[in-house]
Amino acid sequence: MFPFVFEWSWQLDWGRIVFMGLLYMVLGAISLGMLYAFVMTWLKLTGRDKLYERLWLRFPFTLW
Amino acid sequence: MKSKDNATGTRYGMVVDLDKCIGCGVCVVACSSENNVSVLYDESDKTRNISWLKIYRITNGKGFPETEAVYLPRPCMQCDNPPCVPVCPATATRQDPNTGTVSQIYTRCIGCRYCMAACPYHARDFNWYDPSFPNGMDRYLSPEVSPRMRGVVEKCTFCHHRLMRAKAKAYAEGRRDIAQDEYIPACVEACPTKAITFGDLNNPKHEVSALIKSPYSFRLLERLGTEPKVYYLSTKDWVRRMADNYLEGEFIDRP
Amino acid sequence: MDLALIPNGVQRCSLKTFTSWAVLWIVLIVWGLVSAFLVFWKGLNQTNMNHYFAFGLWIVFDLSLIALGAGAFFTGFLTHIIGGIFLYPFRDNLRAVVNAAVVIGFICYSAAIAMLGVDIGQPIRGWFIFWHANVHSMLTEVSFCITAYLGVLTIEYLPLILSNRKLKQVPEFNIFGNTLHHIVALFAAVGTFLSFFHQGSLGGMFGVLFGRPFAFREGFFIWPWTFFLFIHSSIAAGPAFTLLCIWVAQKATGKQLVTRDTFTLLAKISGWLLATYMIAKIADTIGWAYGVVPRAGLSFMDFFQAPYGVWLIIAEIGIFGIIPAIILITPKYRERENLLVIGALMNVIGIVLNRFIVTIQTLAIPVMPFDRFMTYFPTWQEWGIAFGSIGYGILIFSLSYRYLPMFPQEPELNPVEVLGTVVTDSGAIKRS
Amino acid sequence: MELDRRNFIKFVAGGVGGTLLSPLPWKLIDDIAIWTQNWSWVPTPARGKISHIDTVCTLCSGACGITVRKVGDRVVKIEGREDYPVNRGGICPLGMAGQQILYNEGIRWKAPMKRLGPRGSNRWKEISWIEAIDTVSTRIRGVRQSGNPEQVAAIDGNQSRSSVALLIRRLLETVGSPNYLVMPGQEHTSAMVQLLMQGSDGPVALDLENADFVLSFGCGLLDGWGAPGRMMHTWGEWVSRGPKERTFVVQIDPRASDTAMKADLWLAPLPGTEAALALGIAHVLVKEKLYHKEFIEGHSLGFDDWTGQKGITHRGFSSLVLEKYAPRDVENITGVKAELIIRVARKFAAARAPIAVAGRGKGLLPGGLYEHMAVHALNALRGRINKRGGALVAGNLPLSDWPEAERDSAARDGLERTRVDGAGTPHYPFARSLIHRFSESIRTGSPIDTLFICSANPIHTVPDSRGIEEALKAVPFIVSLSPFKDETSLMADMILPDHTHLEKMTDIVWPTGIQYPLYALSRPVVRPIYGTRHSGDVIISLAKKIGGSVARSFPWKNFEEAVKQRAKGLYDAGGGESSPEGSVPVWKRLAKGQSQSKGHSSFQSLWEDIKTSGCWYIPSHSFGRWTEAFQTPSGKFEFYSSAIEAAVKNSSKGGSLDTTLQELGIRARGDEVYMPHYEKPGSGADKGYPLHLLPIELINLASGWIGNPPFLNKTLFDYQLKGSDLFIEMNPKTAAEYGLSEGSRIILRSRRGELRARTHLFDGAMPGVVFIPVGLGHTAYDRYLKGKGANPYEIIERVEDPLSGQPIWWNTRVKVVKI
Repeated sequence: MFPFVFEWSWQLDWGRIVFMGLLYMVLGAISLGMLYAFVMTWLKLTGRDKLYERLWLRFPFTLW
Repeated sequence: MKSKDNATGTRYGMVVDLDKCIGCGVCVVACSSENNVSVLYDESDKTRNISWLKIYRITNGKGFPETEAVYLPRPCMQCDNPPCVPVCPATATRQDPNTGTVSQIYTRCIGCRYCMAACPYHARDFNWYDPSFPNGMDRYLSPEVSPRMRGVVEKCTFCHHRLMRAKAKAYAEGRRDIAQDEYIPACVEACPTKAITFGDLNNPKHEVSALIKSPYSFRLLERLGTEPKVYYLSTKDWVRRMADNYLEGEFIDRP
Repeated sequence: MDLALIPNGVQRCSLKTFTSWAVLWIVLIVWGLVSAFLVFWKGLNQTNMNHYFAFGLWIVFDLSLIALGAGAFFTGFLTHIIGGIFLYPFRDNLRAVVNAAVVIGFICYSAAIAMLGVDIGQPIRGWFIFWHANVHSMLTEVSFCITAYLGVLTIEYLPLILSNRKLKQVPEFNIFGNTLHHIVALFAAVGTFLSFFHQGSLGGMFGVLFGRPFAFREGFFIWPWTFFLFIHSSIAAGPAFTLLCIWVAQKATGKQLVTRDTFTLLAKISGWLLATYMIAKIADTIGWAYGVVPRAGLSFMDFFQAPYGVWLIIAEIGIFGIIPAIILITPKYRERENLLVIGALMNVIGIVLNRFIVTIQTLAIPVMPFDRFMTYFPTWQEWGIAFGSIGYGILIFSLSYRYLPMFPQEPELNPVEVLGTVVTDSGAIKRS
Repeated sequence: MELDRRNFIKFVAGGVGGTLLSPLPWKLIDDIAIWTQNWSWVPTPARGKISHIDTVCTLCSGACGITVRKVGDRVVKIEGREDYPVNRGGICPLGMAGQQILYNEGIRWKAPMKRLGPRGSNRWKEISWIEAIDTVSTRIRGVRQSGNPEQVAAIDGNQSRSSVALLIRRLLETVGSPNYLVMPGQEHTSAMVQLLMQGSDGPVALDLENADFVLSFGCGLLDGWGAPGRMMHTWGEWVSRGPKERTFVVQIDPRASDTAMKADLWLAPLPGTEAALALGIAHVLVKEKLYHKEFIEGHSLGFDDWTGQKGITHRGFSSLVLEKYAPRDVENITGVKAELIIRVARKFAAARAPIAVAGRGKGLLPGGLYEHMAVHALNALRGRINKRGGALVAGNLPLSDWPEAERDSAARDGLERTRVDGAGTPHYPFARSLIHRFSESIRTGSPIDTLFICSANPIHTVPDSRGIEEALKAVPFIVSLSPFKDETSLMADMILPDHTHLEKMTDIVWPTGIQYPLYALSRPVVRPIYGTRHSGDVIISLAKKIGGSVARSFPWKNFEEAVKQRAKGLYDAGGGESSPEGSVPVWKRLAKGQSQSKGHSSFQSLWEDIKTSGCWYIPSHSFGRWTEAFQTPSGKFEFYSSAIEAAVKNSSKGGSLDTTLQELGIRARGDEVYMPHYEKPGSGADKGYPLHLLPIELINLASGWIGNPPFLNKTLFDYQLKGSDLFIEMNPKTAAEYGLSEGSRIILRSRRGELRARTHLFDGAMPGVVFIPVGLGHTAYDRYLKGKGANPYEIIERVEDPLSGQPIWWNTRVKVVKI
C-alpha cells in the first residue's frame, strides 16, 4: 500500500503508480472533506462562523 | 493476455511421458511426503483433499475390450502466463522471473481462493481443514517445507526447496550452474518407470528441451494461452486430443 | 417509550409492534452470527465450498448486494452531481429517495464486506489486501474501492443519523451534520468515482479469468467487457431495488412515503438503463459465443449442463431481462402500480441471476475435457450468513425509518392530526 | 501547566500525531502481520542434521533398496536407491509411505499387552516383557508336559527363507509341533510347478529384464506383482528401448488393469480359463512346429506319445493339446478370438527371448496349479528354460545352516503327528501349508492350544476371512507378534509387538522372482520408538525361557547373531558382491563366471559391508546347461510329471484311481492328470448368482498384512473409495442389465455372505464380471482405515484347487441387489 513495502520493489510499473495515485487522490478527497467538516463545526461552535462566511473555503461548495 | 519473452534465462519445466506412466501413485506419495502435505481422514473427498499432484485416469470411451485407459499426472503447470498470479489481491503468489516457477507464500495468503477460480487445471488446493498429522505423525515432517495452516491455498512448487538446496551446494562449490540432475522435484525422482523428466526448457543441454520438440508432445489446454511448462508425451491420438477442447474436425493429428 | 427519538411530524407504530417486527430479523441475524462464529472457529469446512466451487453462495450474495446497493451512488450521482442542472425538474423526487438509497447502499456494502470477511480463509489477514496490495488484481481494486466507498457511505449516512431528534439536540452533532450535509456533493462525487470502478472491477474479476472460457470476456479496449456490463447492470438494478424497498416500506407501514411520480421516475431510469443493458448483454453473449467459445475449442452448449442448464441464460436474458425492460420503459405499463413493482422485481431478479450465473456457472464447468461437471448446494451455515445479512439489512432499514427522517416527503403526505400534548399509543405527534 | 480538558486533548492529539510519525506504527503493523502467521496448532517441524541412510524396504519380500532421509533422529522421507540391484531407483507407493507406518501410533502396539475382557473387545493391559515371555513360555511348557506339543501352532507371514521364519519354524520343531503354517501365496504355486516339472526346489527366478516378449497370464506386472520396485523399473526399461527393441508385453486379464492398459496387447479371457488359453497357444506352437526342437527332443519328457517303464503307452503333451485345444475350441472356452490366439502364439514363437509368466494380481494369493503348469509348458515349448530372458533354474543361496535343532522325545512324538491342516498327507500331497483347512479343522473343537501369529493378518487377507475369524475364536490362546493393531492381533490374548520395518534388521533371502542370487539385509534406521521388541529376539528369548532342548537349540545371544551365523556361508562360498551395483545393472552382467569377489579379508568385514549396502549378490548365471538343470526322475523337463503320478499312486493306495482323483478334485482322467491341462472350475454358474466376482489388486492399495497408509488413500480415486463406500467395477452393459448406474448403492451377495458397495461403470471391465478391489474393509487399525470400504474376502467362496489343495479365489458367483 505504501511505496516502501517490498511489493513495490518487486514490481514497479505504471499500473501501480496510476492505481495508487488514484487511490491516494480518493483518500485525500475524503480526508479533506472530513477535515473541512470538522474544522467548520469547530468554527461554528466557537462562534467564528462569520469568519467562515467570508472564507474562500466555502467557494467550491456554493456551486450547488 | 500478456506474452512474455522467455527465450532466454532459466525456465524449469517437466515432461511426462504418458506412455510410460503406469498410474502407480508413487509420485503423489513422494510429493506429499516431501512437502508435508496433510492427510485427511477422508481422503476420498477429492474436492477437499490436498494433492499437489493429482492423477487422472482418462479413457478412450470405447466399449470392452477396445477400452484404453491412460493415467495423466497433473502437477501445477507452472504456466509462463499464469492465470493465478495476476489475480491474487495480496501478492501471495508470484512467478519467479529467474526460474519461471510460480510460488505461493502461505503466510501471506488470505484465503480468498480467487486464484483457484482462475486456474483451469485445478492445480491449487485450499486448506479447508486444519492440517492434520495425528497420532504422532507430525514426527515425519520435514523442516525444509513449512506446514500450511487452515484457510490458505497451497500448490506444487516444483519442490522449490530442492532448488535452494542445489543452489546452496553449487554456491559452496563455487559454481553458478546447476546440472540437470542436481535439482529435480520429488515426483520426478520417485517415478519408478522414469516417466517424468525435469530440467531447464531453455537449456539445450537438458533433456527436456529436446523432448518438448517431439511431435508427440503436447500441453494441457494450450489454447487458453496459459503457456504451461509441463509437457506431456503420448503416442496415442485420443490422448492428445483429450488434452484440450476441440471442435468437430478441428483436431489435427500432428505426427 | 421511544417517543423522544421519533422524528417530528410523523407517526410510528408502537414500540411493542416494532419490537416484535424486529425480533423476526434479529433471529435471522443470530442465525448469521452463529454461522459466522462456526466459520471463524472451525474454518471454511463449515461450508459446502470446495476446490471446484472456490466461490459459493456468499460471493453470489456479495455481487448481488453490491449491484443492488448501486442505487446509492447512482441516486447520489443523479441528485447531487447532475441533478442540479440536468434533472432539475425531478429534484424533489430525487431528494425524496436519496436518503433511503444511501441507507440501502450502506446496508448492502456493510453486509457485503462483513460477508467477505467471513468468506476468506484467513480473516485476520484480510488487511493484507491493502498492505501487500497487488494492484493488477481486480479483487484488490474491488477491495480498495468498496472499503473506501463504505467509508463514503458512512459519511453520507451520518447527517441523516445526526438529524435524529434526540441527537440533533447536541449542538456539536447538529452543526457537524449540517456541515457534512453541505458538502455531500463532494462525497457523492467520490462515491461515484469509486463505485464506477468497483462495480466494473467486480465484473472484471470474472472477465479476466482467461483460464475460464465461460467468464472470460476480453477484447474490448483494454478491459474485459464485463467491466462495463457490471456497471451498466448495477445502475439498472440499483434504482429498481431502491424503488422496491420503498414500495415494501410503504406496504409495511401502510403509508405513502414518496409521491407516485417518484416511483415513475425511478422506474423510467431503471427501465431505460435495463433496456440498454440488455442490448449490451445480448451483444456480449453473441460476441462470446462466436469469439471466446470457439477459440477455446468449445461450443455454446458445452457450458450448460444439468442442473445449470441453458434455461438459466434464457431466464436471465429473456424472462428477467427483456420483459422487465419492456414493462419499465412503456409508460402505459409503468403507470400500473402492480406492473411497475413486478417489473422492478424482475429487473432485480435478473441482475441477481446474472451474478449467480457468472459466479457458479464459471466454476461448475470443467475446462479440462476429462474433468467433471460439478454441482454445489450451500450448507445451513452459508445460508445463515446470507439470511443474517438480509435480516441485518431489514433491521437497519426499519430502525432508520423509525428514528430518522428518512423520507422528507412523509410528513406532507401523511399529515398528523394535532392532538395537543396527548401522547397516544400510535406514536409520536407533531409538537410544533 | 494545568491539566484541563483543552490541554488534555492537545496532549492526546500531539501524542497520536507524534506516534504516527515515528516508526512505531509500521513496526507494530509488521508485528501483527507476523503474528497472523502464528497458528499454534500447525506443527513446526524440528530442525536437525540431515542424513541419508541406505537400507532395504522389507514391507514385502520384494526387497527394494531405499534411502531414508533423516532430520536429527526423525525419519522424514523414504526414497528409492538408484544403486540397489533389485529396483534401481523405483519403489512402490507403500514403501514410499513407510514413515507413516513407523510413526502412526494409532495403528501400533507400543508395548506387550495382555487381553482384558472378552476377545475383540479391544481392552488391554500393558505388561512387561518379562511377564509376557514368562506367560507364553509357561504355557508352552505346559502344553509340552501334557504330551501334546503339536497343540502349539504358528501362522507365519514372513518370507519363507528369511531368518525370522526359520526361527519360528525351529521353535515349533524343537517344541514338537508340525503345525507351522504360512500365508498362502502365488510363490508356493510357482515353486510347486518347478518341483513337478523341473524337480527343483530353488527359488523362482525370472530373467524378465532380458526378455523381449512377455506373455503374462494375469500377472499384475505393474500392479504390484513380484518385487514391485523391480517390476516397475523393468517396465520403464522395456519401454525405453525404443520402438523397435522394446519388449512386447501381452497381458491376459479379464479387466483393463493398469498392466493390461500399458501392455502392447490385451487379451481378455473369461475368468479362470487362462490354462485353456495357454494350451491353445501351445496348440499353435505344436501344430505349426514352432517349438524348440533341441529342447523338446533332448531335454523333455512326455511331449510325444511315449512308452513307460511297464510298457504302458502314455499320451504325449503334443497330442493332448492338438486334440483338445484347437484355437476354435479355446475361443469357446475363453472367449478370446481364435485369430488372436494364433497371432499371439506366432509372435511368441518369433520372439528372440520370450517368456510366459503365470500368477494373478500381486501374486499374494495362490494360483491354479495346472494353469501355472500350462503356462510354464509354453516356456518349455520354446526352450525358454534357463535361457537368457527366460525362466531360470536356480539353486539356493549359499547360506550356512544353523546347527541341527535338538529334538527331545516329546518333540519327536509331536512332530510325528499329522498336521492339523492335512498338508503333505496323501490327500494334499504337494501342499506345505493349507490355511483354510487349518481354520476348518479348528472351528469344530480346537486341536490347537497356543497359536502364534507373526507378520500376518489372516482375518483380513485370506479368502473366506470370516471362516478364519470363527476359527481363531476357538483357539484358547493366541499370541500375536504383530506390530500393528490389525484384525488378527485384536483377536489375540497376548501381544508381543515387533518393531516396524525401519526399526529392525530383517533379511530377505532371494527377493521374489529375481533371476540371480541376492541376499537383502535391512538395518534399523531409527532406534525403536516404543517398547517393542524384534520378533527374532522374542522367539530366541522365549525358547531360552522354555528351557531344555528348546533353549539349547537357540544358542544365540540375539537375532543379529543368528542372522550373522547364517550369513557366514556367503563368505565361505567365496565370490559374490556386497557393494551397491555399478553403472551396469546386474541383469546385464549375468553370465557364467562374472562374479567378482571384493576380496574380503574376513567374514566380519563382509558382514559390515552387507549391513551397509544391504545386499550380497552373485551377478552370474550359467545359462543353458539343460543336462544338469533338471532334477526330475527322468532328468528332463517333464510335461508328464512323474511326481504327480507318484503322488496320485500313493494317494490311491489300495483304492480306485477314480475315487482318488475325485478326492483330489481332479476332473480329468487318464494321462491328462499328470500333464498341464484345463480343469473346468468346480463351482459353476448358478441361476441365483449370475455374475462372476473377481477381487482385484491395486498397486496403490496395500492388500497384504500391512494396512494401507494414509498417503495411499490420497492416490485412490473417488470412484474406488468414497467416504466409507467401496466401489465395484462393472461394465456399463452389465450394469444396465441390472438397472444400475454410476454410483448406485448395491448389496453384493454370494452364497458365503454379502457386502455393501457402490457401482463404478468402467468400459474396461468384462461384462458379466464384478471386480472389487482388495485391501479395504478393515475393522481394525485407525480412523484412516477402519470402517472404510468392504473386504471381498469375506464373501469369497473357497473352492480347492485340484491337486495343490490351495484355495481358489477367482471362482465366486454373486448377485447384485440394488438398494
